[in-house]
Amino acid sequence: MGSYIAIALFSPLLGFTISGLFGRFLPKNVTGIIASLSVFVSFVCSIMLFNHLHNGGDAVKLETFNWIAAGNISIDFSFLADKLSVWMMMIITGVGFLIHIYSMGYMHHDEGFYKFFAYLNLFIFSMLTLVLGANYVIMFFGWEGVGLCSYLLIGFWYANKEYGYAARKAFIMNRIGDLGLLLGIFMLFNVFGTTDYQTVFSSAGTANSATIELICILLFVGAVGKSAQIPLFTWLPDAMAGPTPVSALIHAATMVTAGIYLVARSSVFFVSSELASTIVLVVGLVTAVVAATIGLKQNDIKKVLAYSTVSQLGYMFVALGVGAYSTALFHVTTHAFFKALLFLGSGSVIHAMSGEQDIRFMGGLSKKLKITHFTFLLGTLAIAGVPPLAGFFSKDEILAKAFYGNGILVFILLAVTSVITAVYMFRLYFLTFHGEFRGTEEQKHHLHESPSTMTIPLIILAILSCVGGGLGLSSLFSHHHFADTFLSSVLTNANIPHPSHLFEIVVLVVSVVLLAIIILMTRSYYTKKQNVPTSADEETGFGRILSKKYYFDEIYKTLIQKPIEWLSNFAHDFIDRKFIDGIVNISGRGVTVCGNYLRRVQTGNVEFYLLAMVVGVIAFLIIYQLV
Amino acid sequence: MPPIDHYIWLSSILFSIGVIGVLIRRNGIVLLMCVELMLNAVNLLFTAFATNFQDSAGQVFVFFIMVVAAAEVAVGLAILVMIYRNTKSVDISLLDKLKQ
Amino acid sequence: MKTLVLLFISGIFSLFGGIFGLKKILPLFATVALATALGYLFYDSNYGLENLQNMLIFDNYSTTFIAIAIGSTLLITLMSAKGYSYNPESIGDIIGLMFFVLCGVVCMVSFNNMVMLFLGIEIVSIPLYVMVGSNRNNLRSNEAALKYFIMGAFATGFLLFGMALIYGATRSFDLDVIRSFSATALQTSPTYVSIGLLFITVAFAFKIAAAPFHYWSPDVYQGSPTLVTAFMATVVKTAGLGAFLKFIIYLSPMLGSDWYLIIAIMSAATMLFANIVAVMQDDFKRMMAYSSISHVGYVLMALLTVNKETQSIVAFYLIAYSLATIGIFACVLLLNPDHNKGNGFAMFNGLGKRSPIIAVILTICLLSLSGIPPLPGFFAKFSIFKQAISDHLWLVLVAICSSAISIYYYFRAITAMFFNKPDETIIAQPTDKNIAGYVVISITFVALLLIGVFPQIIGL
Amino acid sequence: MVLIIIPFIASLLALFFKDKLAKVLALTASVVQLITNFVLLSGFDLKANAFQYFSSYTWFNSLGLNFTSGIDGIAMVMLLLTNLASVLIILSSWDNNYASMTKFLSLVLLMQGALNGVFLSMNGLMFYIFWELALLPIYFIVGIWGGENRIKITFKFFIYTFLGSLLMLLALIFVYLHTPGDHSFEWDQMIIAQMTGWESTLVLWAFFIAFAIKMPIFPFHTWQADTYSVAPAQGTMLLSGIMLKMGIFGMIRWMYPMAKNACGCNYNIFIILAVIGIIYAAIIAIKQNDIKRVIAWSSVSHVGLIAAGIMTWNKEGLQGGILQSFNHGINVIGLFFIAEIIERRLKTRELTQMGGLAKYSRGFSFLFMVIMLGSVAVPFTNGFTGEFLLLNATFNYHVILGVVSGLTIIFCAVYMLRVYQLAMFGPEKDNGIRIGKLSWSEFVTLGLIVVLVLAIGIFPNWILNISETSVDGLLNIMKGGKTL
Repeated sequence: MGSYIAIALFSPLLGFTISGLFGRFLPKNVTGIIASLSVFVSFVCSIMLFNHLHNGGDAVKLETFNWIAAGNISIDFSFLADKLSVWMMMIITGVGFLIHIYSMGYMHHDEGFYKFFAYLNLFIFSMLTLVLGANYVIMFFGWEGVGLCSYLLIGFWYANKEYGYAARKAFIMNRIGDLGLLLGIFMLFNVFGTTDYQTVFSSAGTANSATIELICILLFVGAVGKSAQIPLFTWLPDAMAGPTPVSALIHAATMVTAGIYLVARSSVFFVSSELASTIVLVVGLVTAVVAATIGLKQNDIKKVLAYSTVSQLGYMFVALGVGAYSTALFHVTTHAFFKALLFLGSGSVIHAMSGEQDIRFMGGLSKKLKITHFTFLLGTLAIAGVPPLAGFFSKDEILAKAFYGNGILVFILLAVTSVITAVYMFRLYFLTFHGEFRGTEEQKHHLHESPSTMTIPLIILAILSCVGGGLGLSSLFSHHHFADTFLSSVLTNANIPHPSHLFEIVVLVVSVVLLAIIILMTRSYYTKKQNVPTSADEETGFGRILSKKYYFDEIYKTLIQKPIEWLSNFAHDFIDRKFIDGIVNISGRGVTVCGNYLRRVQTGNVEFYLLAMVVGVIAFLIIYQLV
Repeated sequence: MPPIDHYIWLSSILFSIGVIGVLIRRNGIVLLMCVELMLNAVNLLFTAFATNFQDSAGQVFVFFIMVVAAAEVAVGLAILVMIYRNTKSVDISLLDKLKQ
Repeated sequence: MKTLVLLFISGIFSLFGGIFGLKKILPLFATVALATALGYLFYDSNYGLENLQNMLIFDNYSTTFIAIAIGSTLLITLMSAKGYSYNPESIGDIIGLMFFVLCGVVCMVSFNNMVMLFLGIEIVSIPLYVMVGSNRNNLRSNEAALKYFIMGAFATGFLLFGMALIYGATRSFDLDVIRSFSATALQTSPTYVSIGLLFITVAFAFKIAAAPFHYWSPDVYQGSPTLVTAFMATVVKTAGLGAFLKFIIYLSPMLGSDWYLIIAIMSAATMLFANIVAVMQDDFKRMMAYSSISHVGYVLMALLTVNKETQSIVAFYLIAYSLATIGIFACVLLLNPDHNKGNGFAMFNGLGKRSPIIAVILTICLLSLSGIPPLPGFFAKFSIFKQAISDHLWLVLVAICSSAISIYYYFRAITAMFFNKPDETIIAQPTDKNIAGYVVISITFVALLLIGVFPQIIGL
Repeated sequence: MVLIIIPFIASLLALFFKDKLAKVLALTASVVQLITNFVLLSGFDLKANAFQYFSSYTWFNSLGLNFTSGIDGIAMVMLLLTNLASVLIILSSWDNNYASMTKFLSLVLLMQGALNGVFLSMNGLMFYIFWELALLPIYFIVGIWGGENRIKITFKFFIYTFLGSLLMLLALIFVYLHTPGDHSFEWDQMIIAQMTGWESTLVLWAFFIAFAIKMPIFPFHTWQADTYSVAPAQGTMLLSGIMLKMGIFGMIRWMYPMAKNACGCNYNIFIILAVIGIIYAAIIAIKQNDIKRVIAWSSVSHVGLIAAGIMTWNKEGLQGGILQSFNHGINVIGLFFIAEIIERRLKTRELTQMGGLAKYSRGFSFLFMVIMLGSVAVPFTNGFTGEFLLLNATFNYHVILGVVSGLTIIFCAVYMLRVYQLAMFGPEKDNGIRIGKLSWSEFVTLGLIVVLVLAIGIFPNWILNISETSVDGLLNIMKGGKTL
């Protein structure tokens, strides 16, 4: 079984090396196919592992070699495929594979084609190490690896200055999180002497609770960075600078869920630590609301999706916060499906619009882009939570858990958020696909459906986002909650009572009704009345604040970036040059100055010399007598 | 003979006079004379001690000193002459070219 | 003894040689004579010590210092072929005087009797007055001579007064007797002893140019012909220090802690003053004067603790110092043979390009003086620090600071040689005809490196 | 022994050749040197807690100066670095045509020899001698081949460091005077010197200042940025890549055992200084526009971390420190060489003058990327393993210090990415100057460095194992246990 892990890890790495080194000599299709195949291979492996575990096999461990050994620190380069890891593997490789296929079409005209695929493969490799690592350090290695890949891919079109900055921003914000994670790992070393999952978790009880709290918080800081939660979420929307498949794969389906994975992985600790869980809950909740509201006022198709991603991640963290870890992962899965679908859909739209991303210049695309339109619609419905699509079940479950686990307030806020979600998603949908076309003539003339390499993944994902809910049918429909039962062995869920049927029904009905209303309203507003959102600057009142994203970037700029830059200049020009170096130089110059004065003593006048001699003699006589 | 201390005081005074002379006079020749005064003070001291100890070595030393002093003066005068030839003066305070 | 006689005779000979037009061969003769003297010296030393009625004692100690002095003179005469160009007709006299000075040196470092010390000092001094002034028509040379003379005579006065007082306290000039009497002398007539010692010390301090009695030396070094400067900076200093050390060794029972304190103060003052002032000098020869003063300061540190090693430490220091100094002056002489050009640092500009050999050798000498390992200068300094650190830590700290300062001016020359562009105004082009000069500098070069890598070879 | 002699001879020989030949000679010499080093390594017993290849010859008896040389694990790592780096440096100078290249190369070789001497010497005085000897060549290299107003800067650099080493000399003599029996400068005698806590505190400070100036640790760093930026590329590499390690090595081998009776509280001060230095330098690096200056400051920051980690004096810290000094040597040489390559093409080091270089130089941008990541300490590059251990050590020493020094991984990312972005990304400057293809020497040099970066990133134990036993031994000495 261990060999499957090895293959799963190795094949993307191989793909990376091939397309990285020889990519420029191979024809594009070959590169693409090699890359996709390599991912497919690891997908197959993960299926194998999945079967193995599903049939009651126990976790597979792969020991390779001792990576770092110094004193008490000894880190093995080993991997562990338990149910959680494999669950993530499935998503990563599965969605990853589809997106590879898609990219073959999407990136076809780009001269960095092979580089793109090399990076993608590298990403898959790192992501797999992240989820498969058998201890926190290996996970950290994957963690940084994916961060790097996202940096590379966001800055893929480096010729554009803005994109470069976006990439840097992403990397640095992640780094801030990473510091927290790293410190957490040090704490673990400090407490348990190792970071190997099995040992650490088995001895989790031994450590005192305060330490555990601290560890959890530190780990969560890492999660916040990676999963774009408040306050470190601003990088994700900017990350949309990258090619759309990247946004789909990294910034929607997989990488950003690493934070969820981390917390879920450490569920043993989090369950036992009140404070940390509360923090997780609050952060998640706030993020969900804030991001959703911002999403209302965005005009860039990808930005809207980005903010919705942030808000959905917030959802997941809420779930984690209340201790429903398997629920969170369930939502991760469904979200991976429909969000990937939506992004790819938007990608195909952008493809058709030849690079245009602003929905104010779109509209009425449903006629030209049939498949895209249909799949996108499905995605929208799914995320809006229309039963029986995937989104409904996962969201509904989170709501339920929140309600029973944490009370009414959280529940209400989440409900509101999901309403908002529906609003901005349909706004997006209608503005894009219905009404009159608002783009330029030659754009209109150029409109076309994307090639099959792009549409097929769309279709598959659409299907998945329809049936994905099956992984976790709520107790209303079936007594077998697959995700829960599968994962419960590795996740220690807080025991939250199952929602009553009444509650289920109420939620179901209410949500259907609400959605219906929302759809009609948005449709009438944007399609019938042909309202077109204005640009951020023309907005007024609260709308302006929203469209300016609550001025987060500006605040950070003034509160953090500017001061540091000022400090840097100050430290260099004043403290260093003037003060420290000044002291050094003065002590140097002092000598020359003294020399200059003492030199005068040597008047060249012999009388003075004689006098000096006599004075010297007398002085010595005095010393001689006194001492 | 009177106690040795008197001689010591005397010669010390002479010596000091010589020193002061060297310090305050500028004329090269006078300077030489002052130096001679110092040396003679020493001579006096030596002889005094010698007679006091009934020891000849001291007196012998005096002769050495005289000889050396003579030689010194010879050289000194020569140098002064040389300088006079170049500067038409024996005022030592004029000689301060060497300095920085 | 034989050495002394030989030196004296050859002195006479070269005086007459100067008169009877043998000027051509004189430098050669001098070289040979010195070499022979050196040979004799070592030859004699095999027969153990030689005692002349307790006036002079030629023992291992004196042999060492005489050897250093004669060796330095040998090198100087070698390089001096061009050195007399400032007044060629009196070459005989100068060489003769040089020999007489050497006689004085011999007396100074092997004296066992105050008389011999006095005579030795005078025999050294009087010819030197003449040599300094030997560049007759150069006013600077005259001035130097006069200054040196007046102050020298002045110092002699103090020396004699001191001797008189010591004599008064101990009734003898013989060092052994004085030593044996010291105990009684100290309680019968302490004042004589203390003041006498002090005056003698002052005289020595004057000879070796230690602060505050050093004022003459920068002027004199700058004013007198390069050749003479080199001679004074090496031979005379060696003699002075040798004599002083011997004096201290003999009279150590008389020397109280306060006396040592004075020496310590002197050495600190010397090091600091000399180094700091040297930083601001623009005339290279003058800078060298200060540097030599500062080195005296280091040696004084060694004199503070007299034990069986002190002699060899001082000797080693003097060797290292003399070699480097002679090398430097030789280079200066090569660059600026007839003293018409100024000796500013500018004369080194771009030397690294113009004549790399001189540049490299000069650099090595300077490095050795500044005490950069593994050159002899370092070992010399180091051994002194090592000896002094245990009971004069503060002094060692001063020494360390001042040697850090000394880097400043030594490297100023090096910088000029390698980093500066040669400027056309003062282009001191080395005269390549002067083979002897090159021989000398290469000898110093090799010697420095050898001693640096195998310090054992000089058997100290 | 051989390690010292080869380069000296070679440096002499090199003087007698024309430029091209001299290059070949120098390169072969350094390669031979490296091979010798590997031979020694192969014969090196990793498990033996002792100084191997031990040899001792009298040099200057009356001073207690013996030519005593021996290699333990720590020294072995440093030697490897030195000789590896020398090969890289000489290789990197292949395309430079300085005036009188032969002198230049011979100085580099001389330097290499001296550095080997420093790491080999087991005699305090010998250590000092080679320490000073290593200073001279770099003085001339910087002074002769340096950039504008080099004279002032070199002067300052030299006097500053010289003062430091004089202090060290003082400390050495002081320890010497407290060695048992008739005194000796031999290392194994000096570490058992009997000193009161107060005395050894003095010694400690003297050593610390000397080494702090060399490394340099805040606030003794002011000579560094100027010197680095004015020095010729190879000079900078020598300074930052190897010379700085003399300080680290000195701390481990000399300062720590000599002053073992000193109060540990001093180390708190040192570590705090080091940590201040980390952040201080990093913050300054953020706004620098001269690419060499950025690297210089980053090097201050990294060294601060190394020093802090080492001075926690626990095994992780020491191991990490040693490993990281090796890595830092490799990385910083790589970075400076990259700066040099860019300067060769663009004739400027101003980041503002660059941009879009990535477009026409894929290979270069890849190599640059990897090396940069190495210094940003991304996992699987050598930087990570070292910094991981160091930060961990610092964190365990004191939480706050750990957190503060942890900030370096953020700042480092900030300024390194800034450099990379400004240089490589963005629209192409219209001056039409491009990196184009690398010459073979450039390519080989960078290639080697990249290989090392990745290899050590994956198998750090290769280095760690070499030094492990000796580190144990050292810590054992400090516990007052028996000496080696």
